[in-house]
Parts: sequence; C-alpha cells; structure tokens
Amino acid sequence: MTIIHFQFLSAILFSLGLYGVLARRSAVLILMSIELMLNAVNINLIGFVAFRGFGQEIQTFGQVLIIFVITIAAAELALAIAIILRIYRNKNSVNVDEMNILKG
Amino acid sequence: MQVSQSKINDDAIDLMINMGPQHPSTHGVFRLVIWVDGEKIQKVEPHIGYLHRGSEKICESESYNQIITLFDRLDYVGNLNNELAFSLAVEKLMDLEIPERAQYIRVILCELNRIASHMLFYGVYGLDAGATTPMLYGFRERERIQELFESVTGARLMHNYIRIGGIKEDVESDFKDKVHKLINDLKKSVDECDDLLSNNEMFLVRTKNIGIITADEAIDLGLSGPSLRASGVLEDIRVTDPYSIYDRFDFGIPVGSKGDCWDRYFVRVQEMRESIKIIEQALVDLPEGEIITPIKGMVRPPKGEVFVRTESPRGDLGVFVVSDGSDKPYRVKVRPPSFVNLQALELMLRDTYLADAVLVLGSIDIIMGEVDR
Amino acid sequence: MYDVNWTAVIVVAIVGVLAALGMFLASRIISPRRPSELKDTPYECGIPASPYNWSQIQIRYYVFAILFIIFDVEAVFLFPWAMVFLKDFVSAAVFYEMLIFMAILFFGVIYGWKKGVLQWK
Amino acid sequence: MISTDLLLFFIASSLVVGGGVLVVTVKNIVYAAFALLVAMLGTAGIFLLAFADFLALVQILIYGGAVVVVILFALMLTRIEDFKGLTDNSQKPLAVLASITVLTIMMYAIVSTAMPSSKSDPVSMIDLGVNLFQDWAIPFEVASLVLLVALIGAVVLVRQDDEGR
Amino acid sequence: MISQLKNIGFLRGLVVTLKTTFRSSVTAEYPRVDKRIQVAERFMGFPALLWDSNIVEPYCTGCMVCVRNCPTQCMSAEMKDNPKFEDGTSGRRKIINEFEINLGRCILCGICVDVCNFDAIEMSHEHELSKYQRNGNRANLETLLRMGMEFQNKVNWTPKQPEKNSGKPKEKVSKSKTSEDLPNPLKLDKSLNSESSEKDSSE
Amino acid sequence: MNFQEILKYFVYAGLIFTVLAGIAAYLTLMERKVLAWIQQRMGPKYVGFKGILQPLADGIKLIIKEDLLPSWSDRAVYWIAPVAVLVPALLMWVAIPITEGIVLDDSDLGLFYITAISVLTVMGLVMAGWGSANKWAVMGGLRAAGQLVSYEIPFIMSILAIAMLAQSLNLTEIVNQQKTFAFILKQPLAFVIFFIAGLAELGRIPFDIHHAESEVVGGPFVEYSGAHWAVFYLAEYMNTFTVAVLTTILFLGGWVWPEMPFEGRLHDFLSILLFMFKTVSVIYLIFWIRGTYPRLRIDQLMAFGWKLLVPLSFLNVVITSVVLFYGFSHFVLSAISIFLTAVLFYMISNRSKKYDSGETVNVVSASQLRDSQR
Amino acid sequence: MADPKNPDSEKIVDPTAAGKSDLKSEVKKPVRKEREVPTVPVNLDEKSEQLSSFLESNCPENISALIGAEADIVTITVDKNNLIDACNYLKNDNKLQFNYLSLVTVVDYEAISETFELNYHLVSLKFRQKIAIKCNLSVNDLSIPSISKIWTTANWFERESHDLFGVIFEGHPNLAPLLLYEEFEGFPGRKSFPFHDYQEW
Amino acid sequence: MEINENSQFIPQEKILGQGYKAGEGNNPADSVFNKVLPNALTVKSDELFSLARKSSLWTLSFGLACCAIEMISTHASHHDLDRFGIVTWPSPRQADVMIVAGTVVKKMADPIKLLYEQMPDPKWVIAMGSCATNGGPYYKSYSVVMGVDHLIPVDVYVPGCPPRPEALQYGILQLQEKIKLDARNRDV
Ligand code: SF4
Ligand code: SF4
Ligand code: SF4
Repeated sequence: MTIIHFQFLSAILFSLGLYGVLARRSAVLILMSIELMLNAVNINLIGFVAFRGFGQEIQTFGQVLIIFVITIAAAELALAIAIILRIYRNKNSVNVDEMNILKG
Repeated sequence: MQVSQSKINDDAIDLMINMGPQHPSTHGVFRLVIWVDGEKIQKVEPHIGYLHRGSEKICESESYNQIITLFDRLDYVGNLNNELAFSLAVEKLMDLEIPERAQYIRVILCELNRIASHMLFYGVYGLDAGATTPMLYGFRERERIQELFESVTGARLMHNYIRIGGIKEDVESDFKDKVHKLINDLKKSVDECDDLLSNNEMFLVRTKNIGIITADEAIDLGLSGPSLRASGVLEDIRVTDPYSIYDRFDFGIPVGSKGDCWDRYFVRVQEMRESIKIIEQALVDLPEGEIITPIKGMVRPPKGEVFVRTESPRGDLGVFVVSDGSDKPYRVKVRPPSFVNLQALELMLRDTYLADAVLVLGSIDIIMGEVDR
Repeated sequence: MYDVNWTAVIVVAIVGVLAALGMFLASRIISPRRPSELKDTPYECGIPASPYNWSQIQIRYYVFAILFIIFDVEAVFLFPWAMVFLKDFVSAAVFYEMLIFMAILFFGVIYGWKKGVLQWK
Repeated sequence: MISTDLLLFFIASSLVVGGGVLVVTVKNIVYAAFALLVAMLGTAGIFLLAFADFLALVQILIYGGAVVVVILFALMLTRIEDFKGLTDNSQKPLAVLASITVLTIMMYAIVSTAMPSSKSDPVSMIDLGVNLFQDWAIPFEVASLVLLVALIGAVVLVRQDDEGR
Repeated sequence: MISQLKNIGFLRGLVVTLKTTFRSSVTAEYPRVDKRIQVAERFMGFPALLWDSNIVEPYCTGCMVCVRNCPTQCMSAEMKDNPKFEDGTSGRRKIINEFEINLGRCILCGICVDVCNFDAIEMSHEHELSKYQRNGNRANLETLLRMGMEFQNKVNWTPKQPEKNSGKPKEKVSKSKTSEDLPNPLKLDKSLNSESSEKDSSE
Repeated sequence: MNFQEILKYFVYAGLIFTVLAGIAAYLTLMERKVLAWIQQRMGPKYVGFKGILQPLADGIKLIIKEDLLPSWSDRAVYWIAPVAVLVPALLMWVAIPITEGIVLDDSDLGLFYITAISVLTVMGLVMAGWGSANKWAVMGGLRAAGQLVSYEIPFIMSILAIAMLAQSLNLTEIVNQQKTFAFILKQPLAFVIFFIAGLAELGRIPFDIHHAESEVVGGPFVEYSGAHWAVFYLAEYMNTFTVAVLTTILFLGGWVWPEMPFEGRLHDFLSILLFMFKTVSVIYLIFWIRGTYPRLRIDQLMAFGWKLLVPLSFLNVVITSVVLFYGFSHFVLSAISIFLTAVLFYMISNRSKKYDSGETVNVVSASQLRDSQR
Repeated sequence: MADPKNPDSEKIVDPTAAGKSDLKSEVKKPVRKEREVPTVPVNLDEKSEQLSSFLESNCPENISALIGAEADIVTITVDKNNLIDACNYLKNDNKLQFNYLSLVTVVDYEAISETFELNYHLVSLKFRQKIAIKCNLSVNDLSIPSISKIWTTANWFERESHDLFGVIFEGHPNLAPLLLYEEFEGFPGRKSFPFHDYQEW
Repeated sequence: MEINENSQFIPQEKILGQGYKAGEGNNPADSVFNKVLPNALTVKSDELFSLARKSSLWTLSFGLACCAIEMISTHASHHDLDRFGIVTWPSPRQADVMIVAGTVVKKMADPIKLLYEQMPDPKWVIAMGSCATNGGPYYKSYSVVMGVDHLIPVDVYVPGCPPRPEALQYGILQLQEKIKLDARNRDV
C-alpha cells in the first residue's frame, strides 16, 4: 500500500464525480457527484500525509485540513439542497436542463 | 410566488391516505380518506356504511318486543339507553303509565351504562393518544359495571331488559348494596383516570386547541351530547326536555367553553361524576312496587306517530315511530347522535395534522353501529 | 491509543449480517408459502391501494435534517476540544475559542427559531 | 503474496469505486443515495488504512447523517415516474469524453511523478485537537461562520418557501 | 416545592401506574375451574329445554309460540301426541317430537323464554360452544334437554307456574314437591347451589 | 492481525449476538409482564412455566411465518433494511464494556464511536419505509428520519458533558471515575436529557411517533412479516438494552458505584450483579413510562427537542466546561444542574398549561338550568 | 365456506305459516284502511299549545302551511315548493328560532296513498320547542329542495334518504351513496323492496 | 328422540377438538422443507412448529361491530388474552388470526377478503358471534353477508351475541387444538 494507490483511487473517484456532474440531469444527483469529488480530494490528501513520510506535524495538519473539507462539504450540501428546494418549488422540477433562470 | 402557488395547490402534491375501514383508531369500520401535504391535512372525506345492517328496515317486520333486541345492537355501547329510547317512544304511543320502581331502575341502569360508555371512550381515547394503560383501566371499570348488569339483566351487553311498560324482571335484593359498592369504586377510579391521563402534559398539548368547533357551528351541524356541550351550548335533554324521571334529580351538566378535543374529553369525564350523583339520588329514592305495566297480548299501539328525544351517552338519540295499529311498526327511524356528530369531522379537521385526525375522530366518540344502523 | 479496533468492528458487522441472513434463509426454507395476487398488494387499511407519486414536500423534516448536519459537524469539533481544553499544555484561548464557536452557531438556531422554522404552522 | 493491508485497501477502494459508479449511473435516485453511503463508508475504510481513525468516525458520523438528508430530499422531490427520465442528460457522450480525458491526464501525472513513499505514525485525537484549536484557531472560527451562513441560508430559503404557501 | 411537584402531571401519572403495579391482578384465569369468573345466576346463556323429572318427559309441548316469536327464526319444532297422556301418566296432551335450535344463530335475547307458557324453555348458563363447523351448533332435542338438565341441576330449577305446568294428569291429586309454593329459581340463595356451580367448567 | 485472532473475534461476535438476541427476546417478555402489572393483568402465563417460553414461541413462530417479499416494493431495499438496522445495533457493542475488561475493544474513542454508529440506525428505518412502497411506511420512514436525527443532538451533547467530566472517551475509564460519585449526582440534567433523547432514539412511548400504531399502523414496519419483522424487533429491543446499559455506564456508575466492601471473586460477581440490577432498573423505567404516557405529535416532538432539549444540552456543556475550566467545586455543578433540571420539568409542565387559562369545563347545575327555563 | 356437499345446510327449517309471513317479501297490506284501529290522541303540553296558536296566527301567507299535531308535537304541513320558505321562516323568525334540526325522515306511504312523506323534526334550543315539518311527495316526482344549506345537519340525512328511498334532493352538494355502495340497485328503504330470504348470498 | 326413562343426563363434556375434521378451514401451505424432506421428519417438525404457532397467536386488531366490544373486553385486564400469548397488531402482515367480530356487511366484504389475503401464511379465522357465523339478527337484511364463511374460510365459529369473553377464549382454545390436530393429521 503506497501513495500511488491512494492517488489512483482518488483520480478514479474524481473522474467518476466529474462524469456525474456533467452527465446527470437531476440536481440532487449532481450534488452527490460533487460529494464524490470532494471525497476524492480527501483520499488524495490522506494518502499524501500518511505515506509521504512527513513528520507528525504535517500529518496532523493534513487531517485538520480534511476535517475542514468535510465541514465545508456539509455546509455546501445544506445550502445547495436549500437552493434546489427553492427552484423545485418554483419550477416543480429538479431537472437542471430546465433550470434556466433567464427563461423564467 | 404566484406561479408556485398554483402549482403547489395541485392535487398532485397531496398524498391521499386511506384511514380505515380497518385501522386501529377508526373505532370500528369507518373510512376516512385524507389528503395530506406532508403531515398537514388538506382535505378529508368520510366514508361510512361499512356497518350498514339495515336495522330500520328490519324493524318494520318485527314485533315491538323483538325490536328492542335490534335497538340493543344499534349503539352497542349505550345499549340500555337505546332500549329506553325505543320503549319511551312506544309507551308514548300507547300512553302507558310506567311503575315508579321500573322508572328508577331504568334510570340507575342507564346512568351506569352512560358511565360504562364514557369509560370506553376514555380508554379508547387514551389508546388513540398512544397510551395503552387508560384502555385497560377503562375496560376494567366497564367490566365491573357489566358484572352488575349481568346480575340484573342476565347479559353483559345485549340486555333486552327494558320492556315496553317497564322492565323485564325485578332486581335482586342486594342490588342497592352492589350499586353502592360499585359507585364507590367508580368514584375512585374516575379520579385515578384523571391523574393518569387528564393532567398529563403530553395529553394536554395533544388535545388542547385541536379540532375546535364553535357553538354556532356546532348547532348548525346538529351536534349533540358532550360534543355540543363542549362547545359551550348548555343543552342536555335530560333537563331541557326531560323524559322518564330525570326531572327529579339534581346533577351537574359539564359545559366546555372552547369546543376543542380536550373539552370534549373532559366533559365526558365530568359526566361520569355527575352520573354517579344521579345514581346516588336514585338509589335513595328507589321505591318498592310493581315493575311492569302488563300488556295483554301483543303490543299494538294505536295508529299515529311519535318522536322522542333522549340523551344517550353520545348525545341526542331520537326515535321516530310510525304505527299503523298493527303489532309491527310501520316505520322506525332513529336519530343517531354519532351519525350527526360525525358530520362535524370535516370542519373539525381544518388546519390539523394527520396525528390529530385520530384524536379529533376519537373525541367525537362515534359508534359505527349507530352511524350506519 | 486513540484508535478503534477495526477488526472487531468488521467481524461484528459480518456476524450481524450473517445472523440476519441466516434467519432469512431459515425462514425461507421452513416457512409455508402461498403466494397470491392480492397478497402482493400494499396494505391500505383494507382498501385496494391507489397509485400515488412520491412528490411530497415535507419541508419541515428537511429543516431539521439541515440543522442536524450542522450540529453534527459541530460535534466533530467538540469531541477533540472536550479532550484537550483542560490539558496544561494548551493555551486558555482554546477554551474561549469554542465558546465563541458555539455562540456563533447558536445564533443560527436562535435566528431560525425567531424566523419560526422550528414551528410547524 | 499481497499484504493484508493491501488486500484491505483493495476491498475498501472497491467499495468506494463501486459506490461511486453506482452513484453516477444508477437510474433510481434513492439507490444512488444508498450507493453514496457505501462510497462514504469505503472512504472511511481508506482513512483507517491511513491511520486516521478519528477521521473515519467523522466520515461515518457526518455522511451517515448527510446521506439520510439527501435521501429524504430525493424522496421529497422526485416522483416515481421521474426515475426513468430524469437521470441522464444529453451531454452524456461529452461527459464520458471529459472524464476520461481528465482521468488520463491525472494518471499520467501520477505515474510520471513517482513519489517516494514511506509510512508515518498514527495521529492521536489529542494531537489533532491541539493542532486544530491552537494553530488553526482562525480557520476554525471561520468554519463556524461558514456553517452559520449555511444554516441561515437554509433557514431563509425554507422560510420564503413557507410564505409562498 | 413538594406541592408544586404534585401538579406536574407526568409525575402524577407515574405514581398512578406505580400504585396499580402493586395491586393484585384482577385477571380471571379462564380455563381453570376454580379461578374463572362464574356467571351470574340470571345469566342468559343459550336456551335449553327443561326436563320434567317427575313425569320423565320434557315440559315442552311443541306449541311453537317460541318459534314464531324468535327474532332470528333459529328454532323449529314439531309436536306429536303424547303417549303418556294416553297412559294417563301425564297431563300433557301433546309433546315435543323434534326440536332444533341453531345456537349459532341465536342472539340470546330470551324472548322464547318470555313467551313460553309451559315453562319449557329457559336460558341456561351454557355459553362456550365453539365449533369447527358452521352448523356445528344446531342443537337437537337431546342436546337441548341435556343442556337444560345441567342447568336444572345447577340452579335447582323449579317451574314458575307450578300449578299449571306440573304436568300431572288432571285426575290425580299432585303430591309432589313441585306443587308447593316454591321460590323463584332466579332468586335462589347462592348457598343452595354453590357446590353444583363448579360443574360449569369448560376443561 | 493473524488468523487466530480473527477467529477469536468471530467467536466473541457470535457470543455477543446470541446473548443480545436472548436478552432482546426476554425484554419483550419483560415488557409484556411489566405492562401487565401496571394494568393489573397477568401477562404471558401459559407458555412454559409462567410464560417463560413465550419469547421462544414468538421467535419460532415468526421464523416459520411466511416472509413476504412483496412484488410492488423495492425488493433490494426492502430486503436489506432489517440488516441495516440490526448491524449498527450490534456494532455499538464493540465498545461497550460489561465490566472491567470484558469488552471487545476498550478504545479511547469509545464514546465517539458510539455516537458515530448510532447515526446509522436512521438509514435502516428510512430504507424500510421507502422500500415498502406503502403510504404508511413512507410517512413512518420520514417521521423516523426527522425524529431520530433531531434527538441525536441532545444525545451527543449529554454524552459530551460526561466525556468532559471524565476527561476521557473511554467507557471503562468513565466508569472508573465514578467510584465516589456517580455522574448522575454531578449531572442530573445530562442524565435527564440523555434519557429523554435515548427514549426518542429508541422510538419508545412517548416518542414512538414513527411506528405509532394508532396513526401510521406500524410505520416503516407495516409491510414486514415473519423473519424480516423479527429482525427489526430484535434490533429495537437490542437498542433498548444498549441505551439502558449506556445510561448505567455513563450516569449510574456502572459496576463501581456504590463501592462494595468485598474482595476478589465475590466482588467481581457482585459488581456484575450490581451492573445488571441498574440496567434492569433503567429498562423498567423505560417500560413503566411506556405504560403510562400518551405520545406526542411529530411537530411537538421536534419543537420539544429543538427548543428545549438542544438549548439546555448546550447550556449544560458550556456550564460543565466553565466549571471545569475555572476549577470550581463539583458541587456547584450539581447545584446548577439540579436547578436546570427543575427548570426543565417546570417548563414541560407549564408548556401545556399555557393554553389553560382557568378550567375550560364548568359544571352547571341542572336545577339552575331548570330555573332559567321557567 | 358453506358445505358444498350439503346444499341444505343453510336452510333453517321453518314450517310455520307465521314465520313464513315474516320472511315473505310481499308488500305490506295497507292495514290502515282495512281495520278500524284507534289513533294516538293528541296531547299537547302548554308550550306546544302556545306554539300551535302562535303559528296559526302568525304564519306567513305564502307558506300556506297546515298546522296540526301528532301525539305531543306540533306539525306543520307544507307543500314542497314552500319548503324552503317555511324552513327559513321557522329558523329565522325571532319568536321561533328553530335553529337545530334533529331528524329528517322519509316514510313510505306508496301502497296507501301513493306518496312519500318527509318529516323534518326541528328543535329550538332557545325556546325549548319542538316542531315537525311534514311534506308529501308524490311517488311519481320524488324531488324536493334540499335544506342542507339551511341546516348543515341535513346533509347526510338527505344523502341517506337518497340512498335508501331514492328521494332526490335538489341543490344538495353531493348525493353520492353514503350507506350503500355504488353498485347497489334499488332503494332498500322502501316498502316494496323485499326482505332478504335466507338463502345463499 | 329416544330418552330412556332412567337415563342419567351426563353433562355434555366440552372436550377440545370435538368435531374436528382434517382439511377444514385454513391449513398452512407447504414449505420448501416440506416438499424436499422425507415425511417422518417434516411431520415431526410440523408438530413441533404447531406448538410455537399455537402459543403465539397474534390477532389482527379489527373490530366490526358490537362483538368487537366483547373482543376488546377479552383483551382487557379481567380476561387478558395476553396470558395465552395473544396480542394484537394493527397490520395484517404481522397477524396470524383474524377474529371477525361483528356483522359483515356487503360493503365490507371486499376489504375483509383483501385483509385476509394480505395476512401471511399460516393464518386462521375465528368467526365471532352469530352475525359472523350466519347473519344472526340481521338475516333478513338486504346488506348483510350471511356469515363470513361466504368470503373466507373459517376455522372456529363462536356462537353468541355477543359471546362472553369466556366463550371467545374457549374458541381460541379450540383453535389452538385445531392447530395441533392439523399438524398431526397433515398428509405430506
Ligand atoms: S318451548 Fe314453550 S313455547 Fe316453545 S314450543 Fe315448547 S312449549 Fe311451546
Ligand atoms: S333466545 Fe332469542 S334468538 Fe335465541 S332461540 Fe330464544 S328467541 Fe330465538
Ligand atoms: S353477533 Fe350480535 S353482538 Fe355480535 S355483531 Fe352481531 S349483533 Fe352484534
């Protein structure tokens, strides 16, 4: 188990997330894909700090960083869902293709 | 926001829920179709008739004495009150004089029956609210009352005891003692019931300000009995249009002021206490003597029609009898209090939650046998 | 040692799954089976089930769920804090930091409270 | 013979990747949410293997709750007939292309910059806490503000909705 | 402070349930003969025909009054000439030949008892008659008489109108007990039948 | 990590499951008996001696009952849901000690672990509700999600207060810190909050809103039969036991308080007995409450949680930390905590009375009415 | 299920003629006209007397009501066209205020006089009075204005009467079957509807 | 009718299981186990299972009319069906026994059939009261089903109107006996 493994996993997960963001139509699904991408980042990060041979200091810092990422992810989830809800109430749809604000 | 409004009020977003005919809290076979948005009730539609047995029609082919058995089974919780109502109607047709002793025994038993009925309400209402124990306590008291009924009338539920002209047979000699003991027990248990449920904070927040119905609405909807009194209308047929010997007793009439579920509940609890008072007075006065005015042959009232109103545990129980002079009535029609009270459900359920529907329905205290007949 | 014995956790989880599966399997084998069409319809208090769609907006649950996520995150910070703020080698500032943190978040709840989202009317 | 660690890593990463694939392909939105949970639990496993027990629990705690929210939300907003039509859009080929391109680039970058790799020691929660609250005090407070903003945003948006009704 | 606590309803509820926890249970253990609730003397179980043990024949003459008055039409009866009347041993000119009650249908109203002029039918204390067949409860004359016999033994039954229904042939002067003024069986003292009442078990 | 060790864990895990399943089964009997006593009944009596085999009969019956896998439901989700409820219930037991040293993993993250795992239970209920594709089940599932998620916060916060007091997340350590004073004496408020939140997490009366029989006819479980249903109930009673054990460990001093003047084996035996006695008392309390109270409505439940319990639990955490930080005596903490508990009770009992300006039902005398008619 | 081998298993032996006549579903003979039977004497109490005389003197012309009495209750017979007016008058007149509708009954006199009689029993909660409105309908035209707008109580009573007797209440918001189900044929409340012979259902 | 002059009238003994005929009412269906394994084993296991089944009869909480009141009484403190291990569940999915307590009206026929079908096997039905047995006092009615056995198979008929709680308990004992006998008389 080396850093490469983590990096590969992270890359795969990230591109999966990217695919999801681009290909999915439901806003909720896109949100999930974004969560996947954030997770990919986390995996990369943890791989780095744990297997790069950094000292205790950097390792702790890396984990703190991950905590912050998770925090932000949670906040993002909350807010994004609120926005989707808003749009849904107006348009009765969560389909991003239909969420063209300019068209009204 | 205009756009969203029109879309939201689409029927599509409301979930239609069927409550009943088999649902633990519909008190029999009542079906309530509810449209909810989330937990909030948008619209309700009561469906009845799942117990429509055609009693009124059957009455036309039975002799007067047989009909009493059918009346027993209408409101199967307030049986004696039902029997009394029908007997009173026929007695009025025939202009019969009822012996005093029979009158008193009737009143005692009917009031006991009222307590039994309210005990059932208390128990079932507790169950609706989610508490299991009130149910068992209520039925424990009912069992005691039914035991007494059995020793007097020979049956626990379907007594066929009140006859046209009096009662079937005289009470046993230790009747007075038994009733005294019973009501002493009952007094204690009513207090216990109060402690268990009436004062419970959770029960209070569940029932206060829920299912409010104002006095005017109540009168317009024809509510009766405790449901009407809970709205603040002072109307008790035992006093305002007295029948039998109720005008001889002094008792209290609990009257609510708000018309919410709590009032309807507590009016009934208080009514139990008042019924005990009536029984106490009647026991003191209970005279000796005849128990039935004998009628020769079949009961054949003269031609005519009559409408009597009585106060059953559920409210204004009216009986309308048309006689054509034969031994079978030409038409019998019951004014079932539950049937009328149930109409108010739609109004009571405005602005409530799904969970409240159960409690509001429970607070009307319907008996399906009477609603559907 | 601030770690968890994950072997034990995984083994217990496996045993839990296996036990449940075992029960399902046993029941599958020894329970009588009499499939019928009506049996397969959803229970709806004795009335044939009517079709419905899922579109139910229960906005209330949603608000509470969001609140829950936020406070969950806070709990994540609180646990390490609870363990360290009394240690002699940390500065007193750590203690006040968390008080500020909690105050800020609690302001959010108060705000929601005042705006009435904790009420269901 | 692969080591136990590596085996566990592969199990965990198969959970992650499998969950991820399901999230982006599955038609049923609720299944996607469950798949997300699986991916998150897999990630927790990955954290474990990188000696971050506390983080693994954090992952379970937060995503275990958050996914429930997503599911609830998916339930609330989607009609059953929408499951068929709503999942993939017309950009699918483009998306495939883009993600494969990104994947290739990243792979190339990873392979070409071989990094030395050596294990380090686990971090205890106390160290983490000290570091977090002493060295990262300001970001920590900022995090609270971010959460507050999210909270207020959600409240405001939901409240408007209430008035709309 | 303590009085304040008393007003807290949820604590009061707990006290009530705690109190009842320590009361003894009120449950009757049904299948056990000694602990089950005994039915009241007036209890109306299923109707049963009575047996005139003086003359050794049923009281019922098959007059069909009860059949006509039964609200559920669950009875049927057929009379025949009483051979004993010809012998001069019985005062009943006619006697029941076939009698059937569908107890599954009977609603225990007691009307048949009220209308019977011959004291021939009585609501027995029998009420546990579950059967596996829908018509398993069609009781014929023998069953009804057996039920009646059981009931008679249990409550020391005597006819309500002993004069009229003694069943003695007219010419003979009756010496039997039944002609005395006997109390109403329903008002019998409990002690009279305390021993026999335990027979009504279901085990 | 050698093979033998894993095998050992398997044996332990199997043991945990068996014992817990047995306890859960007998908790159903205990519940029925306690309810029966409260209601002056007898409860199960004829199956085995005094009903001792009743749970066994119920269990076997459920397994040999047809296990419906309805075609209209979402089969996979429907099928897995009970497992998703059972597994977290079991997982909790990795970190819970029964007595000194008898625990699978005496982790220093123990409490945090329990917190994290307890969140997962919600999933199973939501899955069950959604998978059944039944209206009642969906409503129940949503209710479960809302309710369980809301009460998680006070649950965590009251745990945190104890963690702070003990300065440890290790359950054994926490117990050992209570040698002189059980934490319930220092933190009655945390106890009350923990207990209420625990009841809500379990979905027991007065918080059994998500499977309220008189409202949503069993909620998420309405479509389940046979073995699947049995697994749900197993998990539910396991959780009941877990909460009782946690209460004992965190607040009632586990197996150490009050200290016993014995030595050696006898001491060990008695401490286990003491522990069990406390646990059973807590369970009895849960069942007693179950037999007494009606249930709340979902919005009232949420409001109660968020407006009363959450602020109070936060306050509790803050007060605890302040007292600890400034090194005040623990008696101060007890005093404040008792005061706040009184406030909580007062608010609960006043909350309902606030509608009640005077009695709304008056009794009018009949003679008065008669007079007025004349 | 009923025993298929024994088709007679359902039949309850009932050889008597008297029993048969109960079971028979024939229309009831119009007994009223054939036999001389006593009628119930009218026996109004003081209050009802007052009400009766009050109505006799004060009842508006356009209602053209017939004031009478049955047993102990004042009755007022109106034509169906005047029903709404009569109801409004009784409800709104300050001296009467019959604000409470107790019962709506349909009595089937088809075999006797080719009419259906509707009875509305009203109560005045204020003055503690009772009154019955009677209204005759010819069997050929069974429609009558609905009074559910005046007293909401009437809503279900009218639906029920529609169900059982086929009376059509004009202006009623919803006359869907209440007690019976959609597929039920016939009007079971009427005298001409047969009683169920005890047979296999 | 033959009554011997000297015949002693022996009280009719109420032996449980009297009048039992195999194949009547509801019988559990075959399980995979039944189909595969030799007879002796399955018969034995069925008998064993029948003990569990009969001691844990959960009823569908379902009252139709007046009889339901007596049914509830039977569940209540004085009679306490819980002694036999009988509890009620609101959903048919968890129920073993349906006690049809009351008048079955034609409008209610379909719901009853549906509820019965929705109960998982093995299941039993008790017809309580004369209405559920054969229409009882409403036999003349145009809207009453003359006995619930026209709709669903019934195992035990409890006569009475309403049957006393004891009578219902006796019916339940009869049902338990039937379950035992069914397992014994099963032809695999
Ligand atoms: S029981 Fe009485 S009424 Fe009936 S047939 Fe016999 S004698 Fe006549
Ligand atoms: S008790 Fe009533 S129903 Fe039974 S046989 Fe006698 S008259 Fe008929
Ligand atoms: S059998 Fe009797 S008590 Fe039972 S439902 Fe029918 S009428 Fe009511």
